[in-house]
Amino acid sequence: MKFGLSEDQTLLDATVRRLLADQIPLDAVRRYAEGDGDQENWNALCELGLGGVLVPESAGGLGLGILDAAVLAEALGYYVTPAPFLGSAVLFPRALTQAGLSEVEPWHGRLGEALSGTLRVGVALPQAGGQRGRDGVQAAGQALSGTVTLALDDAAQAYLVGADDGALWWVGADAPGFTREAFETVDRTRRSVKITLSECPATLLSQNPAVLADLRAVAWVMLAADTLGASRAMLEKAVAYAGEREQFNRPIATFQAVKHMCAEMAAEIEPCTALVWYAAHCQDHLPQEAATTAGHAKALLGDVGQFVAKTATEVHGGMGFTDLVGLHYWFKRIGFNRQCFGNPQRVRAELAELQGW
Amino acid sequence: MKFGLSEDQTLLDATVRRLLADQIPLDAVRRYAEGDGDQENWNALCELGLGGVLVPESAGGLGLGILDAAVLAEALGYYVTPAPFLGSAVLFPRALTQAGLSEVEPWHGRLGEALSGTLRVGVALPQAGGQRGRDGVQAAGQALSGTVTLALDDAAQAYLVGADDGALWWVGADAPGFTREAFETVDRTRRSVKITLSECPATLLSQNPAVLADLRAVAWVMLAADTLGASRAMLEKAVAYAGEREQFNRPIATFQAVKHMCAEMAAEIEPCTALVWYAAHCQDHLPQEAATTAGHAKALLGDVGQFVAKTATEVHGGMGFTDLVGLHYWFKRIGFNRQCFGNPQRVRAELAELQGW
Amino acid sequence: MDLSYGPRYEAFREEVRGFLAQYGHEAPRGEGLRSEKALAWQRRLIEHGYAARTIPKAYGGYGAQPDILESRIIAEAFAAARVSPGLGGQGISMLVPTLLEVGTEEQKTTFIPPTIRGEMIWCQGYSEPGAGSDLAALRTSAVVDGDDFVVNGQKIWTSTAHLADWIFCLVRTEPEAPKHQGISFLLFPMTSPGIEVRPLVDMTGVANFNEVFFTDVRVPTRQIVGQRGEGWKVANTILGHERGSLGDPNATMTRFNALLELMRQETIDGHRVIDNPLFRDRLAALQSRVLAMRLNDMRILSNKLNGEAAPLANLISKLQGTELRHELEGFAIDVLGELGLAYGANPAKQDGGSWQTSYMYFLGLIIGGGTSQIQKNIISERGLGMPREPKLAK
Amino acid sequence: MDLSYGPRYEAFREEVRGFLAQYGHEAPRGEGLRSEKALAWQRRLIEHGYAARTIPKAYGGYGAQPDILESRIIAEAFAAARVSPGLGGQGISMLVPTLLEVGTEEQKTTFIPPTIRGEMIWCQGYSEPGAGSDLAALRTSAVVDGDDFVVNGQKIWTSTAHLADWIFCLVRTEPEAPKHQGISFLLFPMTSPGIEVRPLVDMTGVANFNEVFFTDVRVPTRQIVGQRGEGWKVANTILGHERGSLGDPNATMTRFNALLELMRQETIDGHRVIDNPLFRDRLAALQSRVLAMRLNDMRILSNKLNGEAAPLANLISKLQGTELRHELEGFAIDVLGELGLAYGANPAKQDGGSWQTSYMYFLGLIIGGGTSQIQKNIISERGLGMPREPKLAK
Repeated sequence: MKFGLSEDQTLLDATVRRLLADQIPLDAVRRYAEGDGDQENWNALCELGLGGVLVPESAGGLGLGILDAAVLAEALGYYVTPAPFLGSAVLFPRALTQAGLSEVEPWHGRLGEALSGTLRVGVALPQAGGQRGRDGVQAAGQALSGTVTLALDDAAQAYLVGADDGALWWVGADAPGFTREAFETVDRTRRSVKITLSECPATLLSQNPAVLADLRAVAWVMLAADTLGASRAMLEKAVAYAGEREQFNRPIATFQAVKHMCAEMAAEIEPCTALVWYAAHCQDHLPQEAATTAGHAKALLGDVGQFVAKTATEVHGGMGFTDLVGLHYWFKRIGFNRQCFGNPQRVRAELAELQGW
Repeated sequence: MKFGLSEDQTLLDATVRRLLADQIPLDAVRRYAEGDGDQENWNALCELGLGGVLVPESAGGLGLGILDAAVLAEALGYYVTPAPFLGSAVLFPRALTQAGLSEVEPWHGRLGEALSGTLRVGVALPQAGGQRGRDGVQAAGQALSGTVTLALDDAAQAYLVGADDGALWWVGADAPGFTREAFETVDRTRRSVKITLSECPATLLSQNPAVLADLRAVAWVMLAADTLGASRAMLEKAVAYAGEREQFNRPIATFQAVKHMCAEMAAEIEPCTALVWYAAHCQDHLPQEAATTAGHAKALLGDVGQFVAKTATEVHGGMGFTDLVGLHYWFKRIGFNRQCFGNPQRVRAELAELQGW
Repeated sequence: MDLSYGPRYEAFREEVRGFLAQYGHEAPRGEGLRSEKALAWQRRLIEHGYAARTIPKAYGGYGAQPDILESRIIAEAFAAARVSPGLGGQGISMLVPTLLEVGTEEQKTTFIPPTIRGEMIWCQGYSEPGAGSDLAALRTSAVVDGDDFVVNGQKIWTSTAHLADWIFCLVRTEPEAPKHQGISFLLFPMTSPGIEVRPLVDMTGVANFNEVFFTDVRVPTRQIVGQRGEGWKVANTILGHERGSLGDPNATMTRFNALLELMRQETIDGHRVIDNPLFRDRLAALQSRVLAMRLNDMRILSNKLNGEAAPLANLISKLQGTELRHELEGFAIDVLGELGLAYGANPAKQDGGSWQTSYMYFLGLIIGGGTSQIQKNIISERGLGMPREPKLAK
Repeated sequence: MDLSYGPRYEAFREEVRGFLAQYGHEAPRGEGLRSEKALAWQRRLIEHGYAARTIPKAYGGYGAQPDILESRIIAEAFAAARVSPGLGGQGISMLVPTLLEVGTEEQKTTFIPPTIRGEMIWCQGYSEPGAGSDLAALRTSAVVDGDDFVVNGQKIWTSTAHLADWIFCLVRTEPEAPKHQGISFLLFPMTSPGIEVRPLVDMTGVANFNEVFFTDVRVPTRQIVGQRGEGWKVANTILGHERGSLGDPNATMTRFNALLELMRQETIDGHRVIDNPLFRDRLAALQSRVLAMRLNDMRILSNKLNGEAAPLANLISKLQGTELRHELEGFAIDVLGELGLAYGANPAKQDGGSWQTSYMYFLGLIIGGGTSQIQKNIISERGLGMPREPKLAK
């Protein structure tokens, strides 16, 4: 019995974090925020295997599971790394596996391209966050029409598109009738787009709504893991800053108010670790708990992240409010994760439905 | 322009508090909690005029308004005083005034009895807290049948009863078909009853649902004021205890954590003062805001009171958990006020309705 | 991530279930501490190794090697079967491990066997009115007079004092020493002359605790555990054990299920409470936290098992567990509305009035066993490595 | 309780409304600080007594007696008419009252007239990187050299430094004195040699603030306000004014109404957000607190007017006002869901993206002007009379 990470997972985690710390430090994040691309980062990460974490070994990948992916997502969140990890490395291979297509061409080959970083796959799931206004996608024959206000990855060659009827489609970014425009958000560590489809030719991946539902659950776990990493980073930065910053002739870390703010953050974050691990584990091994645990992880991390983002910024005082130490990149990434694919209120409404309350 | 209490109100407040501190100290509360009656207390308070605060001068009362009554309610809450104030001194005269009956016999005479403390009038408003299960009262001709799970005052000679259709009735406790049994609650500073009516002869006070709605709003303000008083008492006790209690060779009041707990209580309580005053003022002077401000006062004090009750108990440490200092009487009275006639969730749902959201 | 206990342990679980099937009917159901039924059941449990499992045979135990999973399986199986897992109490949970660690051979043979059999009931004399969070400030004195200590002072929060045969007690024997170094750990009978026990009624209205007063109580000097002045160390060999169990996540999960059931049954204005989106949201939010705490507990178990460390997972569990439970109970009161106020002898009480009782009781647990403020100090210092408060000027 | 302002004041309100009807069209709409339109409007306002109302005529003001209700009526009428109430800024709000209190006659005649006319713009040099909550720890030095102080050091959070003509600045002139007694209050032009202004980008992405660096900046010694070493006292004559205005309850009420409107318009899955019971509850809960804070503000006004004291009502307003506003903005983001993430140049932004901006900006205000932690210290000490933290051992 072991509730926790395996030695391999711990090693993977350490390896990736070393790379992120060395090669994609905050300066690289800033450059991305100011307009640079993330392809170079992504190539470096793919060389380490991140692109292939979920790709079957037959296609050259690592053939690992969602828990491994969650470990990586947490590390990426910890370093607020710009990377198309969620779409290209998680949801794309997951979709193919779930749809039974991963050994079938052209998908088998495309998995190979994705794991090398050559092919980027974005994500457009309008059902995920609650359809607002005219958001939604309908199929007519092999063509899609509709709008997705917030889709992930502005540089993808293709997108996974969820239709209103629960089917999952593949749409090339160069397809006629496909347009995307920047959807600028408060989070500048990842770039989103608004997608408009006008009788746009597309390829059906699965008509089974369970496949789309699975993708949503996996996305929830990944966003939760990302927030977990970002939250832990903010707490560590707050503790470190409080140890250095002196006011009234003593480090502010010696003030009980500051200590208790940090303790409260730790107390909220720590149980989330176990929750995220377990939710990730369930996606591959306990299907009957997969959707609910994913929802719990997404909802709880949404709230805990918001609390930590605010509190850690407060511990940093004025410095936390500036751009100088870049703490706001974490704040905003957590804010993005909270809303993306359903905020806590929405996810909890789903949780109640899922459990037949 | 003056937002606050008049000199008369301040004087009334001080006079009543002096009486409460001297004549109805915690020992008297304990005796009531252990089974004594509250009639003697009530007589003393009526001698001071509490029973007649809302009774028109023509009937021998003080002819004052809801803000004056709220000042008194706050004082009673501050001292967790057992007294039938809400029913006998507030809702009864208010009901008669609203129903246009206060100058009419036998009501005019009964107001005189109420203000002297001879006549006690209880309150049974099943609509107020959300009807649960089979709670509710129906009229057939001049007789009432039904159940009110939680009615105020176990020693009243008569009750104001709200029927499901919004009419307000007067029922004698000695009427045939009237039964009451103790409804023991966690709050032992006031005793409640469960009332069952079986074709019980009654007197109609008003068929106008606006009268019943007005009573509910006034009751909300009074319960809010009671909680405000109890909360302020708990804060003051916490501050005093923290100043005396030493741990680690210093008063715990010098620990930042304890100071901040007290500061947070004060920060929550203080704006409630203005809110309760204003809500009370509206009942007599700004009818278009009367219901909403009453709801805001009831809902906010419900939440603030709960926070203060918990936090002040924590500041008292183990001593707060014992019966020794009696702090729990305040804790429980606040808990009672939170639920009675609608808890914050329920009141806020009403607030949304009232504002046509 | 491997959530199975493995075949050897599953076999053990079957063994426990077999025992429960065969003997479960013998277990007491509400019979008290000293009842023959409870004592017989305790002997039965020890005989099969389901109580005093790791206590050496020499001291009347079963003599098994400590095995965290076996203990967990026993606890789970007994809870699932709703069968009493035998006697608990501070004698068994705190004194016995302490004696095993630092007691003399004579103390072990004298005290452990009757204690684990439930024949000798103990209470704990640690807290004092002036020594709560700052326990080491305790002032109950013990002065040597011939072969005895003479004990004077007062203890509080002594939960089984009115039932106990003996007390294990912290006293100050070296008044001149620094405060942590002047304390000793004594054992003496509650029947000793000079002891007065007064029930301490708490906010729930029940006397769950007592105050204990000592006036010239004579205790033979050999009834000290450890050396004179080392009582603080002796008490701390096992003090940490107590905190984790306050706000137990499995009990909270059981309680959550009761709350869910309540919301399915209760109606407001003719609608089930569970159908109200506001209450659904609050319930789901609680569920997330209950689940996270239960998983955190599995992580703690796993870490113990695999010799891995995650200090924060342990350090936060008392703080979060008690606050969560208090909030859950308060939410149930809101669900019940006015009905939730029912208490005492009121026949309208739902679930035996337990929501109100637990709402208050868990506020007591937020305070007891190290207040939330002390917990936060500990989390920040031991968990996050933040500095202690600077020393004050004299 | 008397909520009417009385006939004399109602007449005054009519007078203000008349002015607005006649001249309102002259007011600037977005034109900047130094625009001719803004300056002309400012002169017009002073002429009629709607700006610089209580500044003596001798210094270019209108010369009216202070009257809290008149001021409030002017503010209310201008806000209702959505007409610019004239120029603000730290020169007008902080420096001018300070000079009136402690300035020399020469300083008053030199600085007040152009400042109130908007011709001389000021920035405030108080905070430093190492002196935030502990402002008195500031280290920018001013050393006398002949008839000048020579200033070296750095300021931060200097909001209009890039626009200002002059700065009022706290500097350390007596390095040997206890920290509160070594500070002086200087005035000097931002064009002085040796001043560098660097924009300070904040988390909203905008440079609302600056850092200001001083290298051998020469300031004539007569440009000191108050005596050498009394700068702390000088600054504190008016420092309290700043805090109350952070988290202004009337602005919060306006914002609440915008949120209500947003919830009426936004839909999720085809339903108006306002119809969702969960969001309705949260909105009503916010409304209770917004209302309470606005009434608390009326109480403060009334107390000033009637010479009554309710210190807590004032002391809590910064803490509660900024936290409430931050929470309100965050709730609006939840209402918008994914759309609430829109920012910067995104055309999908609702209300100009102001919900995200204000959510962050008000976190800044929770921190700025005395953090929430400092506020709680103040509330507990000055409001509740709790003791200060004991002195530390050296």
